[in-house]
Amino acid sequence: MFGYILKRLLATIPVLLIVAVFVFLLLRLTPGDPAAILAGDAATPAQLERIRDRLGLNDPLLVQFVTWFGQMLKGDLGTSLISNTDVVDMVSDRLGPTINIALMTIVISVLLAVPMGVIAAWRHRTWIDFAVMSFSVLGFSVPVFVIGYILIQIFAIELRWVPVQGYASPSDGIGAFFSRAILPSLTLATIYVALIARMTRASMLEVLGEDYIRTARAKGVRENVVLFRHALRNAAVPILTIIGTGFALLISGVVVTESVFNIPGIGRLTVDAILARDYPVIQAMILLTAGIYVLVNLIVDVSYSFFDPRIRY
Amino acid sequence: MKFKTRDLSTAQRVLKIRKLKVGLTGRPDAQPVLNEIDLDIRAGETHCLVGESGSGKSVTSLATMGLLPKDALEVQGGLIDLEGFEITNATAAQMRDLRAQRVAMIFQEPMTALNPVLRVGEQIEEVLNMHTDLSKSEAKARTIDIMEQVHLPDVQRVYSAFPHQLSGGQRQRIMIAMALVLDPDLLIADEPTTALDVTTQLQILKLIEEMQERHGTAVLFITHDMGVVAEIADTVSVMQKGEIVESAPIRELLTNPQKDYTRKLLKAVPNLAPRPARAVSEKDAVLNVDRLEMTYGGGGWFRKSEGVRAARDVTFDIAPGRTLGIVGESGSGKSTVARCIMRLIDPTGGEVTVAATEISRLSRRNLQSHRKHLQIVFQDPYRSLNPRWTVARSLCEGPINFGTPKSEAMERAAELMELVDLPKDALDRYPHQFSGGQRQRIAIARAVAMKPDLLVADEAVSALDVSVQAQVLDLLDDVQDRFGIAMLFITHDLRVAAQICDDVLVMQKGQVVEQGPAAAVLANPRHDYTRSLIEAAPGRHWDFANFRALERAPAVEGPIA
Amino acid sequence: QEDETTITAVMHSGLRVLDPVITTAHITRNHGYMVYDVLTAVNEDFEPQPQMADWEVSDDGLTYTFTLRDGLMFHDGAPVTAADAVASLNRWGNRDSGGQLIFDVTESLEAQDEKTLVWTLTEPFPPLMDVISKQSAVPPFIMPARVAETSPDETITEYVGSGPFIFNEEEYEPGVSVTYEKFDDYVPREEDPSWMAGGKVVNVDRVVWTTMPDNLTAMNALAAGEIDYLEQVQIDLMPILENAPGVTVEMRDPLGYVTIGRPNFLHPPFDNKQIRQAALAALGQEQMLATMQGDPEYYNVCGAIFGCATPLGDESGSEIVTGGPDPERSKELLEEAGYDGTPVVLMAPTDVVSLVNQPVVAAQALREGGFEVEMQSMDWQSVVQRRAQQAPIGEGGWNMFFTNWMVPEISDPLINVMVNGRGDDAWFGWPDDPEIEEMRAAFVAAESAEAQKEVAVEIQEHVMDNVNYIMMGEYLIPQARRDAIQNMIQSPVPVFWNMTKDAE
Amino acid sequence: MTEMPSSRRSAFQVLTGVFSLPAGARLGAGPTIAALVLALIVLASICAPLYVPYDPLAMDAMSRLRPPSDEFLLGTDPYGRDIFSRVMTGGRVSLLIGIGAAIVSVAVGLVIGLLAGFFRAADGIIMRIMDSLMAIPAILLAIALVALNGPSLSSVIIAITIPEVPRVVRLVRSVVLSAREEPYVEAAIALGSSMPKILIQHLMPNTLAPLIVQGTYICASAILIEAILSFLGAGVSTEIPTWGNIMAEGRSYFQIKPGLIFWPGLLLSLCILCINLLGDTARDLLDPRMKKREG
Ligand SMILES: Nc1ncnc2c1ncn2[C@@H]1O[C@H](COP(=O)(O)OP(=O)(O)OP(=O)(O)O)[C@@H](O)[C@H]1O
Ligand SMILES: Nc1ncnc2c1ncn2[C@@H]1O[C@H](COP(=O)(O)OP(=O)(O)OP(=O)(O)O)[C@@H](O)[C@H]1O
Ligand SMILES: [Mg+2]
Ligand SMILES: [Mg+2]
Ligand code: NI
Repeated sequence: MFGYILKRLLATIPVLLIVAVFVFLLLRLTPGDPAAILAGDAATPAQLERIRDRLGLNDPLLVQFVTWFGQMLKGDLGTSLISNTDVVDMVSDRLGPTINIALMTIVISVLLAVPMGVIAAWRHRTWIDFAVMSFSVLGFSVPVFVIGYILIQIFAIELRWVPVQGYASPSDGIGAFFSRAILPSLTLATIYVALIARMTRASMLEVLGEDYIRTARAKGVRENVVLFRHALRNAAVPILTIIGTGFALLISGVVVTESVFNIPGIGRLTVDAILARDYPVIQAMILLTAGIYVLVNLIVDVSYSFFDPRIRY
Repeated sequence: MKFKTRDLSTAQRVLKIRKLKVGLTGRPDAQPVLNEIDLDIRAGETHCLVGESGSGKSVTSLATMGLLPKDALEVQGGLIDLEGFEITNATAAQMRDLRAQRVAMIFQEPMTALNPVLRVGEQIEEVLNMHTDLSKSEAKARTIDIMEQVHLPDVQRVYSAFPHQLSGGQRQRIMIAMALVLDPDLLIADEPTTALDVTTQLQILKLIEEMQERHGTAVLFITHDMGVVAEIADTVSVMQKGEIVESAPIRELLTNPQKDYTRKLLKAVPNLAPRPARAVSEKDAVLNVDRLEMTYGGGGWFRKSEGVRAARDVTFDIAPGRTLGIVGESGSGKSTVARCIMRLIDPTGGEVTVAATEISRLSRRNLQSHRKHLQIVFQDPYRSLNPRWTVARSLCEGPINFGTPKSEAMERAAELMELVDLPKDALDRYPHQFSGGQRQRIAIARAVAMKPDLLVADEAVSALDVSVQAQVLDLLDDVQDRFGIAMLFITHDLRVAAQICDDVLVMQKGQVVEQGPAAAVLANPRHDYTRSLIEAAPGRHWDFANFRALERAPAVEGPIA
Repeated sequence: QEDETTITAVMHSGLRVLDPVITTAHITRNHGYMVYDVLTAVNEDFEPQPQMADWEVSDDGLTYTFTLRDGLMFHDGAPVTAADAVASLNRWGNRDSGGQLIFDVTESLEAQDEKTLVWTLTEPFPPLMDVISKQSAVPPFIMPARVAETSPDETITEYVGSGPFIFNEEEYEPGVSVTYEKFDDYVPREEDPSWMAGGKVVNVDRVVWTTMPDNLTAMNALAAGEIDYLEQVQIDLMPILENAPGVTVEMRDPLGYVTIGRPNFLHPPFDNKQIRQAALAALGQEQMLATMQGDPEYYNVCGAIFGCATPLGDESGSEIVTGGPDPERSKELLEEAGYDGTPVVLMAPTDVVSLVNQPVVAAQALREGGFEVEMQSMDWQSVVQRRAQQAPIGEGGWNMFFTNWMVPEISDPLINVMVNGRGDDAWFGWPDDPEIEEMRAAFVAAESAEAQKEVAVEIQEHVMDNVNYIMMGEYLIPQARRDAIQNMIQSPVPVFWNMTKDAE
Repeated sequence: MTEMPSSRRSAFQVLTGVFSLPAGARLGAGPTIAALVLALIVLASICAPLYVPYDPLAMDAMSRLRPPSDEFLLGTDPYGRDIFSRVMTGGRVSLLIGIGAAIVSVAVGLVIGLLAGFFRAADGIIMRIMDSLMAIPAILLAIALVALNGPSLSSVIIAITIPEVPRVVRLVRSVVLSAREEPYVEAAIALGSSMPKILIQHLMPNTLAPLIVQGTYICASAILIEAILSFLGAGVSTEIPTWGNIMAEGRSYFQIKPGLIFWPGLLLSLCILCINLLGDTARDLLDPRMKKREG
């Protein structure tokens, strides 16, 4: 197990390395000039040139890469070209909201989606099944921002149950946190719920056809025990997998949701950084999200063995 | 051969099935799956249900358990009376109460019938939790007790093991423990030993018998192995196409079957007396295997693993027109040898010479032209044909690879269809439109289309039921006669080996323990392992095809180990 | 703590750069006015007024003497000295285009004592006070000397000013939110506030600026009372606020903004004056402004390149664009010029809300006027980079882009970068226009307001004829606030002094 | 992440079933209706220029944000353009993006996946690269790529395609890895079929059914990603109406003019629903084993 985790962690190194090189090159090939953003509309070309020099943007690409990479190995991700703040500080400030919302989303999604999928599979080919799956398709076919607006309209504007926007960290009070995090989480959850519910259903359908389910029934086990104790645990691996890979989807959704609900998270940070060509921030962000993605999937893989004792690493 | 001859007519009747009709859900007009069957089982009785595949044996058992798949099958008439309780119109809750307490079931596949993610102890205990008020510790004690009763070793450890950590036989013991923990009146066993090798099968059969005696349980035992039937049954019902065609005490049925179908079924059972060997060929051997070695795995990233030595020092040869059988229990390395010879895997040592060419070390490309000399037929008829290809395309693939023009290949394919006794129009159909036996014929035709010198048949008939098995064996025999092909026949069924092989090679744990003419090996096994294999074969003293005991019983007489 | 008043304001953009000298970004300038103070500032009549300092000009117009008023103090408690002001002006002069002109004629700039600062010129520079009092582009904010010594090409890293608010570095999140606290030791002037001049009396304890990337969310947040103030209201969305109780929508800034199109003088087709004139004819202000703003109350058809309500504003020669669009005239002009169908590459930013509409409308209007148009969408950063490319079209060049200015930023020929005609040294588009350079020189030399105005009208006519840029009209952006917020000052720069907040 | 544990592999196979509708919905008229609706939308989009009353780009500052009327069937947008004309025309590009992205990613992923699945030597490197691509969040990659190439149709398609490719590769590879253990593949080896032949004739068809499902999913998500890209200002040029950028442009008008989001959204949802439904049906038709089950 430990060896496996070690091996997997080692395997992330080339992955992140490729990501790093890829992102670095991609960014430098992208048109845009952080110096111009910094200086504003009325700067003259000579002024821009001087600023670029100061920022080290005129160095040869290889030099820039080596410098950045060397610093990164020392844990220094540089400073933002635009706001001149330390990237590590900047990112760590913004990580909290995103992670909290993402976690809440995952919890909500799993709590909603898994029972939905289980019931749909259990009532296979009935209207319940049809309703659950139609909802899933709908969850897939409405853009995130539309869902966000609709939720705001209903729960924040009409019913006034929760604030329209903003973020409060759990340390500001659980109530404040929940009232602000619930709508963004629900928004994000729609796609995720759709994804997980469908996967749960598919996986459960397969498992419910297995012999051991018949065995359980032959033992006179109650139906809910059959579903949740016997079937669900066996269906867990594909569900976990989709939770892991779906995480990428979540990251896309986060970018939009953070805009709609005005949450100071890393999604907006990244988009802002890309639009401003704030290279150190973009590089840090993409490495971070890639790292998180890899880590989440590692956790998912390791958790397989918790659900399925046959899987041993 | 000793049959059970107990008189059970005074015992209490546990199960009474009358005019039971089961059909496809919502389609009462369609051909019923079970057509008005009657069945009686009394306490302490072992009733065997035999019949070809698809005849409705499992459906009968599921109907009795109230476990018919609702969206596919439904009871359309008749009654199932379990000690006075009418099952066909019981509610779900009533049915749940009944199960495990009054009627329990063991399934065929011990691999899949246990939940892989729960500890086996828990799975047994669950039954107690569901149906009794025992406290946690009482339940555990009871579980340990029943596990000991089924002779599981090291019960404390096994209690908290997961199914995959147990052997097939151990798993089946767990299943039996689970079924019997509440002392049900009726135990249904649906082919509980089919997936096990002979030695384990014997142990399980004895265990069921022991438990039955201890608890006075009635047993409905489903199987298609007449040997098993002969060994354990008090009474037998023969099923065909959803009907019970004949029902009789065991001796009566085996010595004096009344119905044609029963006779046909019995005639198809090969017996353990070896066939007369074919004339020894004068020609040079087609296949020479010399000190073949195969070790799986080994290596690894962080620590070197030992690897599985699946074949060690295997040496034999086969002459044209002769059949060599490899027998041995599961995991003994039979398939490994076959796959090495076919170069589907690369042997780690030794030599394989086919048609005078040493192929064990040829590169894949150089190997290509030698492929036509050797062909293989696999066990699983459902997976050995590409489901997306028409039969014609599958049959032509090989010849076209070796330059035969398409039209010629098609003609040849048509001839082959005749050879394997399938209609010509079958060429345009897809595999799923055929039964297992038919598919196996197609697979044989495909191999024969290459005009190979050597045909490897890896458990080619193991998945088929007796009557179909007999037909396919006949076909192989026929093909071999006609083309003079050498055959390597792998099986774990000694009856089959006896029927088709000239020579037999017995493998155990990757090693050849005994090797020689079939008559010699099967009649006079010298190695203990061979002997135990033969002795474990159920019903080995009975000559089913001739409705009498074997005149010359194979192997030494003596108590069954 | 209970009684602390906090104002939560949603600004037009996130604050990312904290150095108001290195950048011309409006949000950073606004930040500058919170944290820093200026020596002098214009009032609503564009007249320079004393702020930190009084000044005297020698009769020959060559020596300016500034005297700092009493009680000025930096947030770290140190007094503001003339040396600080000198260092700050030097750094500013390096960055600001107007400042550069002054430094071109500066003999010396020295601190005579703690409070007195003397600026000596080599030749008279009549608009000097206008330039250092200007409220936009880069105003000369006064920082401690140690901060002002930072290279003008590098951003400062210490944010100590002497303005009415203290910047709270702890709570600053670049691009998201910034918090200011009342500077208790700030001594406001006695006069009433007027634009950036007069007494800056702070009546609240904290001001928090945030950004909301989504307009609709900001509107809803204001309507729900979650924020106090919204700097810019999207006109089309005003109905949402109109129905909301407790919200007032009003004009903050009577001058507003202009939107302009800039042709590239280096490459066909706009290297041809007649074709530029054709473009002028093809475009119509009314159409453009109506699309951008919707409600005529919030835009002004205005042909004055220095803005209609400014002292130098004049609309001579602008009928062609204020009246348009006139596709027929455009086609005629194209015909005369022998336009060969060279497509106009129009850069269209997709991510800056206030600049999205213009290229779309312009593309359609130019097409109707007989042009071939190739509209290329890109993010604003790509526009920013590409507009600096002098290369031909095929190699990454361009023909036209649009941008917006605040009216004070274009209100005279020294500030307005688009009337610079120095070829490669000019602003993007690079017109080589010696005539306009002469006029600008004449403007600097003009001694009286009348003389200046005369030159300005000349420039106006020249620009309309030569089409240095295309004035597309003025527009206004309303602000919205909770009714609890009162006594806000009318100003092009949103300021947070003087305002009060009632309990709601 | 080198070797998928076998149960992980099966997860991928189950994945292919994820996007299936309940079998009940598959039966009967479902697919026919779906096909009809989709055909109608596609046809209406392709033929849009023939029947829409206005040029979708023609703007009129004087008739902005009009409510639906006889003159403007669904009203006008903030530029005074006819929403009906724009929505109908917008379908062309949206569908093109969806179908384009699906075809390109499936084609590229198929080739790479087959190679990775069959040539163990290349597998490690290929999968490492794929892992990397998968680890970069799709939407960020898309924004960067669009910024790089400008928001043209092709760059949007490429941007959407790149992150999808690794998913397709994984899917194909897992199918190939399990299919190559099938006895019929071994039989083909025994029959002397060459590797490329086995790859293309035996293994590739196995990937078809899951790929169709995956393809329809990509198609749907591409249309949505385009909408999100437009929302972030990195979508297709504003001059080319698509459902995505119509919705994105209309997003702040959500409370004032819901039609700007509702109509394109409705067509989009309908399309995605139909595409999913048809994908499932196609898969069932393609898989002879399914026929067996249904008798
Ligand atoms: N779920 C089902 N749906 C439809 N038909 C079924 C179903 N299960 C079984 N049948 C049909 O019922 C008949 C009897 O099947 P059953 O499984 O009882 O055969 P069996 O005698 O147990 O065969 P085997 O020896 O292969 O296990 C077969 O023709 C089969 O096609
Ligand atoms: N690919 C493989 N990798 C590692 N070990 C293997 C592999 N295939 C088989 N083995 C091991 O090699 C041994 C021999 O297996 P083989 O399949 O040859 O047995 P067999 O005699 O054919 O058994 P069966 O009767 O069950 O088919 C077993 O212990 C098995 O676990
Ligand atoms: Mg059966
Ligand atoms: Mg085998
Ligand atoms: Ni991997």
